[in-house]
Amino acid sequence: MTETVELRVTSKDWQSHRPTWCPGCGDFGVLSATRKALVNTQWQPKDTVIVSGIGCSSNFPHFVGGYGIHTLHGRSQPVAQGIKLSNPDLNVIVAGGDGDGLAIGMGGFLHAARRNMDITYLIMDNQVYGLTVNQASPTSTMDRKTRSTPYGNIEHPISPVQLAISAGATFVARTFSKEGKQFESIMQAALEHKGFAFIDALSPCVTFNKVNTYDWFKERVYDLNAPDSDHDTSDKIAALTKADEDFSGQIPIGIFYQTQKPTYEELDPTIQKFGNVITRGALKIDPETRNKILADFR
Amino acid sequence: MTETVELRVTSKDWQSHRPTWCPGCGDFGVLSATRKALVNTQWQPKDTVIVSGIGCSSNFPHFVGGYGIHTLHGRSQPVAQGIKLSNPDLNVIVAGGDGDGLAIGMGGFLHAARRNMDITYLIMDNQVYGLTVNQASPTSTMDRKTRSTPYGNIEHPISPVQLAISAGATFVARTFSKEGKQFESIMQAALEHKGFAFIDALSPCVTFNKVNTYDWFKERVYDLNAPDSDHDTSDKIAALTKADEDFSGQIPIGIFYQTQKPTYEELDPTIQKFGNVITRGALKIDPETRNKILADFR
Amino acid sequence: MLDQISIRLSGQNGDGIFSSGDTLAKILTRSGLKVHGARSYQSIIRGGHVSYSIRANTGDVRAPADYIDVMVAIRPDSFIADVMPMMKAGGKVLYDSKGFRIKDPEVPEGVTLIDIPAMQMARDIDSSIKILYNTVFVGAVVAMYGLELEVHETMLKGFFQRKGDKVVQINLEAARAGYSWVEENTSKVEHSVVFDRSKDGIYIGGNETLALGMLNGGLQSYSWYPMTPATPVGSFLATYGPLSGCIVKQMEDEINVSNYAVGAAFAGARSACGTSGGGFALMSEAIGFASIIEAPVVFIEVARGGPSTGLPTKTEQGDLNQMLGASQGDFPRAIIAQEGIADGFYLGQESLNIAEKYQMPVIIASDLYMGEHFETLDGLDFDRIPIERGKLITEDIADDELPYLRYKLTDDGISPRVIPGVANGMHDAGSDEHDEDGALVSDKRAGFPEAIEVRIQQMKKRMKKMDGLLKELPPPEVWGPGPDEANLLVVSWGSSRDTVREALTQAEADGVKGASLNIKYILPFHGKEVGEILRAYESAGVKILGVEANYTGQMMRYIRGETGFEIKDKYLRYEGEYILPREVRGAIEQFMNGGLQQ
Amino acid sequence: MLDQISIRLSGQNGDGIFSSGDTLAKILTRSGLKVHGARSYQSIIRGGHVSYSIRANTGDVRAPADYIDVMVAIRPDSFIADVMPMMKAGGKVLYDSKGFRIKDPEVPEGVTLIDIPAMQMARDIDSSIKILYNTVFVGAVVAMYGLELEVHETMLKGFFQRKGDKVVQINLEAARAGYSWVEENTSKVEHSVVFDRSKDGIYIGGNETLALGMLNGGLQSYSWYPMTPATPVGSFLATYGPLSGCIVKQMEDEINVSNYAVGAAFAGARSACGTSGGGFALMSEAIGFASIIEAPVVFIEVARGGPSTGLPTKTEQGDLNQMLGASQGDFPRAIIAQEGIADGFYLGQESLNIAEKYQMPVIIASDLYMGEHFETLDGLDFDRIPIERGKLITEDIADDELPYLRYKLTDDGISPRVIPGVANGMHDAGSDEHDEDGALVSDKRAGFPEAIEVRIQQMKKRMKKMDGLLKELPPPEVWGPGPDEANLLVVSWGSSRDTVREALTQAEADGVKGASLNIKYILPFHGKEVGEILRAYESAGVKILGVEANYTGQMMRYIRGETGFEIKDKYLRYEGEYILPREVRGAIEQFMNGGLQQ
Ligand SMILES: Cc1ncc(C[n+]2csc(CCOP(=O)(O)OP(=O)(O)O)c2C)c(N)n1
Ligand SMILES: Cc1ncc(C[n+]2csc(CCOP(=O)(O)OP(=O)(O)O)c2C)c(N)n1
Ligand code: SF4
Ligand code: SF4
Ligand SMILES: [Mg+2]
Ligand SMILES: [Mg+2]
Repeated sequence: MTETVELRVTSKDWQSHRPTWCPGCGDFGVLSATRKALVNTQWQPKDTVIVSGIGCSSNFPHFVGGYGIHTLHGRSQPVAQGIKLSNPDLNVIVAGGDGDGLAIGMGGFLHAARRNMDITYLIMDNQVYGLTVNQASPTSTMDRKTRSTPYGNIEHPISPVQLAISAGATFVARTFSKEGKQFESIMQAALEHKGFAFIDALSPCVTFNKVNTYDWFKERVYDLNAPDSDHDTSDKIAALTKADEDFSGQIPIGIFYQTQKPTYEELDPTIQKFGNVITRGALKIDPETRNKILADFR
Repeated sequence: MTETVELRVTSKDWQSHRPTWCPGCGDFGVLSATRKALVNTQWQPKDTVIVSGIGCSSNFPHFVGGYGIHTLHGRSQPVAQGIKLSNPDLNVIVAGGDGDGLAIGMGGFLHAARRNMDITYLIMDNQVYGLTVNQASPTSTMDRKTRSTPYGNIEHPISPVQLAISAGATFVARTFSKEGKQFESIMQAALEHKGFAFIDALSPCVTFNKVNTYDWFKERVYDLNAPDSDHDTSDKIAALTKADEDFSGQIPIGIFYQTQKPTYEELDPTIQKFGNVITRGALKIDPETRNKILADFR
Repeated sequence: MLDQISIRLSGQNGDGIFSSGDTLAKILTRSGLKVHGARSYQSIIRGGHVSYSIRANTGDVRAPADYIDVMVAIRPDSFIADVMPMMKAGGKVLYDSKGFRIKDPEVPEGVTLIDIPAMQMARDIDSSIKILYNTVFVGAVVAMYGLELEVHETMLKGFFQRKGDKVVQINLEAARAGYSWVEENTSKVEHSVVFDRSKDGIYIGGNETLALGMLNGGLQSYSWYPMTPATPVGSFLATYGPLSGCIVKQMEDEINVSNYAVGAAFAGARSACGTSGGGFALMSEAIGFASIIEAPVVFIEVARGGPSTGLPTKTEQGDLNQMLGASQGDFPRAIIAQEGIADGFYLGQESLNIAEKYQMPVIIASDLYMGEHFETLDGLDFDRIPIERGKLITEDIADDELPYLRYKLTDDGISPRVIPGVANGMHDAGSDEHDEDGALVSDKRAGFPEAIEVRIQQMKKRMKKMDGLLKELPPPEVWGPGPDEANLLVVSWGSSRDTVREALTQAEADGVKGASLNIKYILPFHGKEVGEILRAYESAGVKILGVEANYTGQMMRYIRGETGFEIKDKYLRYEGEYILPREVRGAIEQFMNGGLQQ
Repeated sequence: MLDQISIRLSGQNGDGIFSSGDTLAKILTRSGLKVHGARSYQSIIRGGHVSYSIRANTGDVRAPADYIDVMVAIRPDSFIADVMPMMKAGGKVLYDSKGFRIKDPEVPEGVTLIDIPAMQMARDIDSSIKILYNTVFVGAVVAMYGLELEVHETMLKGFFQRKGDKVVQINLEAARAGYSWVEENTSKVEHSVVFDRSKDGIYIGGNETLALGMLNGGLQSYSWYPMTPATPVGSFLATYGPLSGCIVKQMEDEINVSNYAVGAAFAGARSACGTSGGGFALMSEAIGFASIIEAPVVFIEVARGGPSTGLPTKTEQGDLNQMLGASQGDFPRAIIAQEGIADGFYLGQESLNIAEKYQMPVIIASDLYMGEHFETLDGLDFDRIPIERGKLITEDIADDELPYLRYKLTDDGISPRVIPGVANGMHDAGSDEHDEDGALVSDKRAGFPEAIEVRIQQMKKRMKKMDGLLKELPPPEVWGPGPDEANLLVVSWGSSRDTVREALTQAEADGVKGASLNIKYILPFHGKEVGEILRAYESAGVKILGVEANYTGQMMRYIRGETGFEIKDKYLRYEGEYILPREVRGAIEQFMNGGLQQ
């Protein structure tokens, strides 16, 4: 007789290669909070896939246990969807940068949001292209000088939070790399949320972004879900309104919005009929279906 | 002695090839209202460029006077920006479909919106891919059957209006192909707006969309800017709130939002120094600048 | 007396030409014939000019008819676009001069005009169904060829059933009316084709056989974005995929279509995606990605007239260069051309096997003509090709088999492949260069002697798969006479196969002893074998002609690059219409008698 | 006694290696030498291993040094990655054993270790500036070669000026400290290179000369998205474009970069855009679009190690297939490879002229080595190449010259081109096939005899431009001995030119009489001329070797396709490091003595 002992998943199970980020990079905080949240979920690393694009932040999968797929710049979202629909039993987490997700990946991001697959998406938002050595990103503030904007940035930064809500994401939050506790709990909530959960993680680039630094954020962030806050996370308009507060004033962090909608995988006709097609296996058309199809061509 | 007579631009000046749309297509209404609005502006056709993608609606430039460029599927926005920045004296209008602008063109659309160049963008929104003969588009309502969704659409439709506002468009409106008067005036306001103006034009596909028909819309649309409406078009949150009303209830049409921000071209350092580079001409580097550059490499 | 059947229905978009053509083709199929059907249409939804050409006979019919014997010319334009170029003496045109206001239409000499008041007849039956006249015309054609009205009736019953009895009834009446009118007012077509209702086939297009083949090959994921002429693959699978365990996802653009397909493959699904040339351009980057992470994905490229948006509803074999060049760098992938309708069924399955066994992207080269024409098939063998998944690990890896190395160096370059969910198989699959374990060598290891070595090993490992695959692929075979008997060798590829062979058969009458080499496996390429074939024919004094549907002769150029052999004479077509056997025959005649004028 | 200068600074990202290397290179340039500088780095921002190699001499220096004479080895890794592979007996290594905890480093035999306490010296001067030690090391190198300290001081003053007097002062002290330490503690390098401060040059990279050339060619629009190694073109133009009438736009991705460039060209701007392989894959569709609407756009492709994300900081000539295949269908475009640093300056201008005169896309093929290495140049001629805009109409068209036809059929295939704003020039430019006026033939006209004719005419018209361009392009020229004197012909392309020629010069000592054919104009291609050259050398019994930096020998395969001539022997490199002359020389030696082992 065998006895199955459910082994507790510990932080060690979520370790992998040593991060290659610059010392002090905001992404370290993101990584450790994510690992903690993963432990909290007690998910199995073998059933978890971390998907990323290309950028400093997109090296993330190499630093976390579980399966990883480090895709192309801006293409993590479709890859994640291909994984999730093929095998809905996997936990799928997408991680990447603001350039990756909001410039080249903008279309993929918002379409992912509206589809509401059960995927968690984490942007390490440092308002800069790190890996390509300092160019303006879609969240760079006006006037900032970078190697691509030597005379100052002249494009209005976007609000990924507001866009995600508008596009139909069912869980939308912002947090800050230095707020470890909040990060961990938001991350956990996102992982456990059934549907598309988006986190805009403020994660300073200590090497290139000399404006939006740790201190700069520390002075500005406030907890949207603080006990004394009257923010209602089920109120989409309230969430859009809060998301409209830009970097010129105080910056709300916390869960902006959460709602429940059926996930895409719950609605897909193939999954409804067959469940997980990977588990089912790659099979020839069964004779009955074959005849049904052929009849349509007679 | 010559006398310059400013000839009045008439509707005839905005005529071109005969439309090839199906009889009754919503795009006819869009076309005639646009022509009227163009006459109202008294713009010169020769100074106007109509840019489109690929789709039934994207054949638009062929049916309107002025210069036209009928680009690739989903790529009208970057082409329009290349034109506008090179020659800011041109009037640039972008026209296309919901598939073109909101599926493959989503990223380009929202980045165009945030840049706020002085461009007018018109989506002929028929909630379907017309030219490829009936597939679901990003604005198709849930459950609709099309050739790509034989078991019903399972993707939540997006609100192009809300997304445009979130992305930073400075003029955002929705109108309906059958509301000729409103269409004309909104179109004129959009053309005259200094900045990125977006119009979501409800324009039924009589051939493929048997759900969102003229009658269906007629029963639902109401004028957001009616004399008795308390909608404040300068209030972004109010606009986002109105934009949240989806097709399940009544459908607001009218101007949702309008504001003023500096246009991109006003902020561009090259344009600030040289104005219109086309008029300036293609010139060699002047000796002074040449020496300045070379000095940096010594 | 005609020894085959050749019909075209011509009219405007909205006349119901396509469904009428389908009906007619299926009537012929159910009458025991082999049918070839091809449509012509425009990038416009209503009002444009369309046609549907049918050729049928008792034996296999694999090329379009050279001339049309019976034309249904509904609109005035039908005479310009169809009657004039496609008819010759003896042909008969059914048209309705009053109903469609056609006065004194121009026709080639010797063509008979049969003026049938189809519109009026239809109105008399029921004026509410606007296009009922097309059923009248079809009924008339059925009568012209002496087909059984009952077969037509059965078709109509099946087709209109879901619209209710009344509609069925009306259509039956219309068919009968057309049928009777011919019986009473005109002479039938004299032909020697024998009908046999006991025979049974399906009437299906090249896109559909490919889709059906993939589905029977255990396809589990298909992603797509609509693009003519690849759309029917997506529609077919959207309909039938959910019945057979295949998830079908329309994405927001082709970039994401292709990356979705890579994700599905990584997760362990048999995965494919499809598009046409412009969409394929957008997929380029994902092809290299699939290759470096060694994910098996089938990419379908159904080409249309280029460049750019070009001629979206016309055919061309113009995307070979693009397929050969898609994505940066050197990496293993296969390119295989679909050669025929039945071929698509088997290729669909074979391509998935190759993709999974070699863990590489496979590109299927098709084109509008190949994908959108139809033929009657019988005897598709659903069991011929087994599902082969290669070195796939789906069971948990035992602790004593560790470490598991996803990109392990092996003799054949193929490493055992694990899918997420398998215990002990965890690794990172990355688009950067990596070591056996999947760890990056592009970042902090790059440039160190150890990383340089890893890079070289992984490049060699990946490329080695091309050698293995080449050995497995069937070498090219020449159809027709050998070097000593032939006086002509025609080299073509993919969709041109059957038209070329029909032309060669015809040309026998002109004294041509023609062999045909049609390239199917493009990458890896049997350069040695093809070179040998070409040189063998050349040294035997056989003339060699290249035939392909593009401007620059992309395949002939490729062959030269791979074999050093230059095929100097080429019959190239690039205006978008599918090639007729008689046109190839004409080119052959010119070529044999001196030289081609292009 | 050394007859040239060869230095490498090696350390980790964050040690200031690149700015120190620049400083040293400019000191040498200001001392009247020609310098070759090349960096090596990784896809990681801090902590990764980087190096900067410098070779200098009085005459032109156009290839990297084979061996390093003086190495500054800051980190332990420097010994593994740089000292071991790049040094030989006689070389000297400056390092700081205490400061960077380097114990008993391994060095090749005969290499001298010079342990200089740079870190401590820097701390003694100012402990707040963390990487001041690099200035100490540079000062030491300046002393080792007997360069003038004053030149170093002037450089430092210029460089640190904007940081204030204090920083300048500290750096001057550090430089002097390093300089004095060498004077006092070790022997200098003995060399015969003569310094001459009266000579004047600029020290500039291949990306920068290309950008500078385009700017001097009247560039008015440059669009881009960051991607190594093409990014410096964008940064250069972002800085200097606004000073010279060029609008520079960073877009959200490469698709939109390329379509922006088409829009700018349509509006009448001289337009270019740039990227590397992965981004170029995304631009493919726009290339065909530019070609069919006949918009002049220059596309820059600075290749890096592939496939896919591959080796982002390493070099490769692996994207030739991709450039040749980019976009569906057949259409005119040019592909030209950048051959050298100075070449970039003229090519930048020439490419814009070709684009506008032939109204077609021009692709510039460069690579990481080409774009990111530096040389000393003097005498750039800003007036040599006039700005030629071709048949461009910018004045209103008179009523009596109507109708204006944008795609008018002409003898040379080039139609007068109008830009928006011009009265009477209005038309639609479309990606669909169109007639002379720009009206679609893909929709309701498609398939009619008239539209088929238009299609054929427009295809021929467009492709005719390739003939005109080919005639205008300078035919390939062989460097070195003719067929009768040579015993070796090396065929290479683009960036390999100078390294190959240096290797051939070296190999003279081995009895090699080597000629070099380096391909610059790839499309249209001088197939006839290249074929003649190859056959001439072959028939004279000259051995022929192909050299290129990719796995499959893409250019050699292309040449075979265009000429039928197979270059069987190839020295191929694909591990990402730039090729050293001695490596080519080694390959040549092997090849001449029997055969290459790869
Ligand atoms: C198609 C393509 N374009 C461009 C690049 C170059 N690239 C790599 S990372 C990156 C931006 C990274 O910025 P972000 O996503 O914000 O990540 P960060 O490095 O800031 O974490 C770019 C442009 C690429 N790899 N592929
Ligand atoms: C890259 C690419 N993908 C796909 C297509 C095929 N295509 C042409 S139009 C179209 C969709 C049209 O839908 P929409 O933009 O809504 O325009 P409509 O026809 O409904 O007006 C598609 C998918 C294409 N031309 N190019
Ligand atoms: S460059 Fe910035 S984002 Fe990248 S690792 Fe360094 S600190 Fe982090
Ligand atoms: S298919 Fe629909 S959108 Fe296209 S022209 Fe017809 S009615 Fe209009
Ligand atoms: Mg970033
Ligand atoms: Mg639409």
